[in-house]
Amino acid sequence: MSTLDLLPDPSAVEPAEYLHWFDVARGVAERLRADVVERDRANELPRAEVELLRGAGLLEAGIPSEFGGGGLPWRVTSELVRLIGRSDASIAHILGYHYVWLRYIQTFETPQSRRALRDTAANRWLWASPGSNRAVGYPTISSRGDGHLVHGDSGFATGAPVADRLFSITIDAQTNEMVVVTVDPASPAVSFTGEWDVLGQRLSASMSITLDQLTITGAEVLKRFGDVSLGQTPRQSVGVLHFQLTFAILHLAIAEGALDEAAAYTREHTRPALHSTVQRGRDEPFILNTYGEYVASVQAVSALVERAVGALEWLYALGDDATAAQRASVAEIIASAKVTSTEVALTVSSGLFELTGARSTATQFALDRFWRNVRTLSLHDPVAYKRDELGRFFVNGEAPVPSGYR
Amino acid sequence: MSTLDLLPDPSAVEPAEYLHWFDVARGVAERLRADVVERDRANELPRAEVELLRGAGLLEAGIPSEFGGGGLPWRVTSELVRLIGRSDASIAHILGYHYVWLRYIQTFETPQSRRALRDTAANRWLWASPGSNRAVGYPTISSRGDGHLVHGDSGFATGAPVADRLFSITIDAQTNEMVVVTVDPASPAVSFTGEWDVLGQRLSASMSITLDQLTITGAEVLKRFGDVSLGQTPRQSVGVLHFQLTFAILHLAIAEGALDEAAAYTREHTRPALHSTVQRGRDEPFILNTYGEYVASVQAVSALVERAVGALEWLYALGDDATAAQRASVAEIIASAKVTSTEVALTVSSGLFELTGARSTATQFALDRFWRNVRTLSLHDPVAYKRDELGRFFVNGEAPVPSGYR
Amino acid sequence: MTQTQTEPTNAAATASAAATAAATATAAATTASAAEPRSVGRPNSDVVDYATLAARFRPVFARIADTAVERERGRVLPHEPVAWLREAGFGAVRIPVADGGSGASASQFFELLIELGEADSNLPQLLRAHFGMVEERLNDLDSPVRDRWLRAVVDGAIIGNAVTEIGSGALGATATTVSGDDENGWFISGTKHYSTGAIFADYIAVGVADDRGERAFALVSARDAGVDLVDDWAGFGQRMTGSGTTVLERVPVNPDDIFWYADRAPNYMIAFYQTVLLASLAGIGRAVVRDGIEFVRRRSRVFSHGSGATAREDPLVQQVIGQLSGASFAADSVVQAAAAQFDRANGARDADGLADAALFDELEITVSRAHGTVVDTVLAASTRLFEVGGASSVDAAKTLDRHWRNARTISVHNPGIYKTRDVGDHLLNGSAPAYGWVVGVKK
Amino acid sequence: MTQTQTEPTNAAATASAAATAAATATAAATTASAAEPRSVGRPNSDVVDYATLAARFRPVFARIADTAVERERGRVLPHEPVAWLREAGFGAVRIPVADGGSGASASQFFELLIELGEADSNLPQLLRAHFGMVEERLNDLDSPVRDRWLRAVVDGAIIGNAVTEIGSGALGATATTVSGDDENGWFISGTKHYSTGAIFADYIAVGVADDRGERAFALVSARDAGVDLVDDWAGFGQRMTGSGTTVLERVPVNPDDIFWYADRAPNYMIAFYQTVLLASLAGIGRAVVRDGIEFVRRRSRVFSHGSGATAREDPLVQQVIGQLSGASFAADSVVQAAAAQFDRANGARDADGLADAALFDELEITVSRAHGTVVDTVLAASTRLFEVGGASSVDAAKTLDRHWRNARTISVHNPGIYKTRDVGDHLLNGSAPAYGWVVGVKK
Repeated sequence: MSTLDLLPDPSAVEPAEYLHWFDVARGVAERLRADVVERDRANELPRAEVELLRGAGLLEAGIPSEFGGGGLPWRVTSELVRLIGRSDASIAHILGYHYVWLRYIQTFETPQSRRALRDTAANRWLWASPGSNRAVGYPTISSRGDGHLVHGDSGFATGAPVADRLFSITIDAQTNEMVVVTVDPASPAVSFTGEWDVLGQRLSASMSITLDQLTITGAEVLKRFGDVSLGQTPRQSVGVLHFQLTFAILHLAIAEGALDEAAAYTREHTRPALHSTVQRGRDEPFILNTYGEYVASVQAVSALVERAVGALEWLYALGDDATAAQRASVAEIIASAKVTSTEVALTVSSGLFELTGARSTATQFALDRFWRNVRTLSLHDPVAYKRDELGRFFVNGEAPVPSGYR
Repeated sequence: MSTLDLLPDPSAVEPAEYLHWFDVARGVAERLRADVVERDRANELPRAEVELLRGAGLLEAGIPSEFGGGGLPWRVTSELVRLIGRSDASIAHILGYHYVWLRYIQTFETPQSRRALRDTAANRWLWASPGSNRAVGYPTISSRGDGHLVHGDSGFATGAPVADRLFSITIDAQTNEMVVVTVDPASPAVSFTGEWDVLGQRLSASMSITLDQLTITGAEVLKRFGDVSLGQTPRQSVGVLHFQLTFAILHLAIAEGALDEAAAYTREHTRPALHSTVQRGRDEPFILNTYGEYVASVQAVSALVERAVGALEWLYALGDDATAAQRASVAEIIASAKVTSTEVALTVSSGLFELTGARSTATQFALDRFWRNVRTLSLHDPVAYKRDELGRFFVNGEAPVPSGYR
Repeated sequence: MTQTQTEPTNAAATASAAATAAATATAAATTASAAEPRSVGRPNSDVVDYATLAARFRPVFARIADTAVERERGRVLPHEPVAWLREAGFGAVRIPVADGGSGASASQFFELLIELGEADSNLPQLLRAHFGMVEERLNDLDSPVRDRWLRAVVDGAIIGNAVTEIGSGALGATATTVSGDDENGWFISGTKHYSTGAIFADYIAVGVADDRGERAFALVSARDAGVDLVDDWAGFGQRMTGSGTTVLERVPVNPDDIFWYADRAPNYMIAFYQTVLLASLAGIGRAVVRDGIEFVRRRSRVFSHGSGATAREDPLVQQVIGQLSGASFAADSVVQAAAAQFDRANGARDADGLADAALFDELEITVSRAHGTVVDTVLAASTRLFEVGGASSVDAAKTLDRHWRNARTISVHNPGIYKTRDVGDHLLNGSAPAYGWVVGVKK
Repeated sequence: MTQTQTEPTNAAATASAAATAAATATAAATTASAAEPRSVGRPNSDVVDYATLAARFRPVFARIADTAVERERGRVLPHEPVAWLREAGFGAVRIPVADGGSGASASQFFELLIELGEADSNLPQLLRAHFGMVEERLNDLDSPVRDRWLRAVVDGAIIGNAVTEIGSGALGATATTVSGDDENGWFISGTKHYSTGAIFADYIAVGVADDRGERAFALVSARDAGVDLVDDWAGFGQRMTGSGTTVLERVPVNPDDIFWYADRAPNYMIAFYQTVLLASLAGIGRAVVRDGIEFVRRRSRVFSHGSGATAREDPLVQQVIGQLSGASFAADSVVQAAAAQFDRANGARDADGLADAALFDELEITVSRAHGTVVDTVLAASTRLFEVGGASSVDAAKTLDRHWRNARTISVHNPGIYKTRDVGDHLLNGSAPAYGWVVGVKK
């Protein structure tokens, strides 16, 4: 990732094709940045924003060429998420989840999953799904005539109200198998509830999904895994690691966006104090020192995220050969990325005001959005439990048991 | 570097030849660890330790095969320094500097520098040198008959009293050129002064060197650079970046060593408090949480150091093609590594006692040595000025002017 | 406060009228009162015990706390809370009992301010100029002007400020002018921004300069037709401090009410203004603990990884609450320690109320030493608050983020980075403190 | 202290002899003094002003500070400083004036302890058991035993401890036994580790259990032939606290001097012992500022990148000093705020010296709230100290690292991680504090 860093690594070279996509993402980010403050305040569903992603070709960019997509590896699509996340972490969140699902179902290798990829590329669909479901359990699936009946609360889902298709994890009532299905959100059996009026990530369109006696066809059953009570295989449970890492990427993007905006503000507006020895705020040693500290911390997180992305790609590539120990090793690198990215993003997004000054708290600059976004995002699952998981692995060699959060 | 991490990255694979050298370094580290506490207390010159390095073949490991060395790239020798630094940061410091000089003079491409490499490989010499010289200036060099006369204080040098050969930067009294020469420390014109009794890095044998009318031959002049008042080229000033990065590697190694030792202590000795809900200290959630936090932070530093090592190798490879802008970009990645490694190593080495408990403060465990070492090492040049440099680069685009410290 | 009002919503208007009458009274009135016993030229010391003082104001603080979230949601300006405080005599809390106030010592006053800040951190900040102007008058030598203003405050007057100018040239210059002559009167014209509290006030302390560039604070009536108060403050925090724009157009001013910087004796006012902000932050620290506890107690859902049966039994949740509590304790302790120094400085004055300037230097340094801890602990706590539990803490309706937004806004009011350096310079080189963080210049 | 000694090196022995005589005196002596006025069964409140108290002890503190580096370099046990303190009556500083002490309130005592800790942090810790035992006696109801011990301390007796055992089975069990009968006498046998202060003491407070497992503290003479004190403490910090091994072999004990846990009324002793450590840490915080300033002032060499002409003019160096100073202010303020609670708790006792246990719970929680800030700020400052300047700060001869080593050693004495949780549990669930951090068990 290091070509995109706040301190770009000149030794890292990307193919021209990828550079093209980075420019596309930058263009989208620039447009999103132009009115992010107003949109944040308005708290509407991000329909126009999704059209922007669609129009730019970003929705199919990560689908392999054989299915008609852009063929970008996930390492590269994660950079697109990062670039957009610097300007609008909500929209990046929606896009990041979309990429996770499209990458995850590539591991299914079923006719249905292949068709889903093809259809998505052809129709430029946006996908969404509840990532996990601790509170309400999963909906059940059971046979009904030629097809299946899905019923139950599907939990909280980012982007679902603006998605074209939903993935849903269900549990077979008879066999206790985990079954991944697709759902058309336009179906009358699908309803969204909850009011998403929160302090950050306000444009991420997160609502709860209820599936009320939804009938689906066999073509909509993407993958049937084993009995959930027997635990998940590494291949089956790779998706959750991908979600976890997406959080780290978003935290990183927020920290980078905060520093970019802060530095722009400092350069343009920040004045030295009455008794400073310099003429411009941007020359103030105390301000520069803290920028140095923040930039260094963000670089470290970026390098760790880069490592985690590579490790996850490798785990994906192993497929069925992946061992539980290998999964655990990758999981803990990702956990480290999540822990450090949370800390650094919170520190930077709160501390930046020391570098910009009192007037930067005016709502017109909306510099508080970075803190609001990372504070909201980082509560997805408690970072204290991530640290616990990491401590147990390091001190006692305990591998995390795959679940909705690890 | 990630195969050697506290959380090894399973996706990183190293050739068998490198794995062999890692084992060699681990063996040396293990032997150094066995009596590091006693040696630290005794504060003698590390002659036996240097013999251990020599005997293991570590002194010539980084010299290209064409000159009779082990042919390891610097990326790999930096890992050897790291492995040894976890057990004994003083000896790793001496070895790290040795590798820096041997790498740096490979860029000289003079008959003299080639011969120095060959002689070093053949004789398994240890090299040392004052890294920089802010207080006393550089010794002067002037022609005298067939050879040259070198005179002056050469400043503070780690490892010099136990080295076989010294590098010295001198200034030509006539031309103001920077001239790198080699010095035989056994010469009566060379004297060491100063008593190295400090709170950390006690075995790094750091003393001041004075060259009193030393006569050297033309064969001992390794390289003649341009007039120093005209500034340094990127190629000429790459060495200082290498020194800076070596500090980051040593800080990282100390942090890793501290966590390794702390975890071993926790597993073996730490008891839960009177009113804890668990039976063993190693199961205490609060202890595990802090381990998780520390391990995550160290991972981030490790990933950043890895990136910096790669960037520096790239800059070395550019040689004369390197631009000032490229050097600056690499310099700031290294500065980030230095800043974050300082912070994390200080935090971990001081905080570990919360994880081990009151009795771990007994001198027999010497767990304070990590803090003492990193506290000493990190004062080489003030981290506040590194942050300043980084802030200026990020906010204002100011590239650091090459000097003894950046 | 001698008036009693049963209708809080009318209290403000009535009290204001009384205050205006008092403040515009001529020297005759103040001369008449000269025989009364009162403290002379020095801020009073401790005359009442804290429990008694607090008991008087806590019911008001409780009402303010109960309505704080409602105001935050609708951005309702706290005219009512200001009226409640006025009615309870809080504006005169620092004025000696003999002069009609509550006689709180400086440290008692700041402790009350922490309590008020816990209830709603907008309030102590919007009253900052008020308490500053009262303190300045308490620091005055005995004079008719001093008496007149203290009486006005005892009668319910509230003072706001209008100091900051934007883009008006060099640092430290003032474009708002006072001009005129004794015959035709003196008038003030200019535009001010961030006029904290002015919108709630009966009087406004305006930073002015005369045609020679001599600077002063002038107290003018907020009701004058030439005063236009605009509620255009749009910061993300401390949203209800009414820190909007004030346009003054030939606003008349009593020349006695122009307080020239050049006439000022050494004083601790800069430190005082800063400590008001630190007390507001400490109040936020307490509110964070309060809201954290309440949030956990109400939570039924436990995160699946949690080690306790309920959230309140989860050791990691308990740890977060303990950390918040420790942070609040630190902020409280540091503010209290700084506040106690005001009492000590006042106790060291001579009979005329004068004191060695070194004492004020020391106080200024003390408050700068306090700054970093209060800011760091309260900000960190207001961020960590959310780690007590689930994602529902981010519901906009709960406005739990207001603590961070408010703390962040208060804490950048003055640049902490310079304060730390200033302390170091003083300790290393004996340099006098920089002052000038807030308003005015050092004499 | 009524004795005056001109030979400090002999003072210890002489005072000890006097103290031993006093403490072994029979009930006759204590009865004789019953008619004298004295505080009854309660720790005294503030009877002297702090400046007067401090003036008395500061010359001794200064001597201790002047010789601290020398002791650190040679690991010289501070027998002389203990003698100086004894001679100045510091051991009796908390004892009411009427009983022959200095009458310091608890908060004054802790403030003095911060000053002593600034001079040499070994001293407050090595006297911790002493002051604890004195405080316990002050907390006793009026009794001949109480009187006898207070007199002994006034006469110069110093008390150390012998509490911790190693590897002796279950947590909370005690292998050191007290046994015997009234006819043949009672004796104590066992081995203790980390016996802080014992090597300097006239008496040792030994943690014991009888054959039914009932636990107690017993005060025995340190001079008894059955007591073997070994100076084998080898920690990297607080190296001169004499926290070595104590072997007791049939050491006789007066049964009146066995203080059974079961007989204890609710008290604040756990908090008291903890606050002694926090005060020691705050003292280190001050020493760090002092040494940082001195180091910078003496530096001539400026780092090449530095922005000032001399180190003391370098803004980044000034910033570090300012940060150290802010940290020290925070530690001081937090300790002072906690210490003030002891005074409040004592003030709330009834005429018999008894108080509601809830008051002590509150105090215990307060001290736990204080813990994290004091530890974090002082530790961070003792690490940052070195950033004031060049590499010469790491010279072993300067022993600037002792501040970190000492702070680190003191601060792990009790596990901070549990304290934070305990505060959270208390606030969320109203749970009683865990107590038991230090010694003893909660009744």
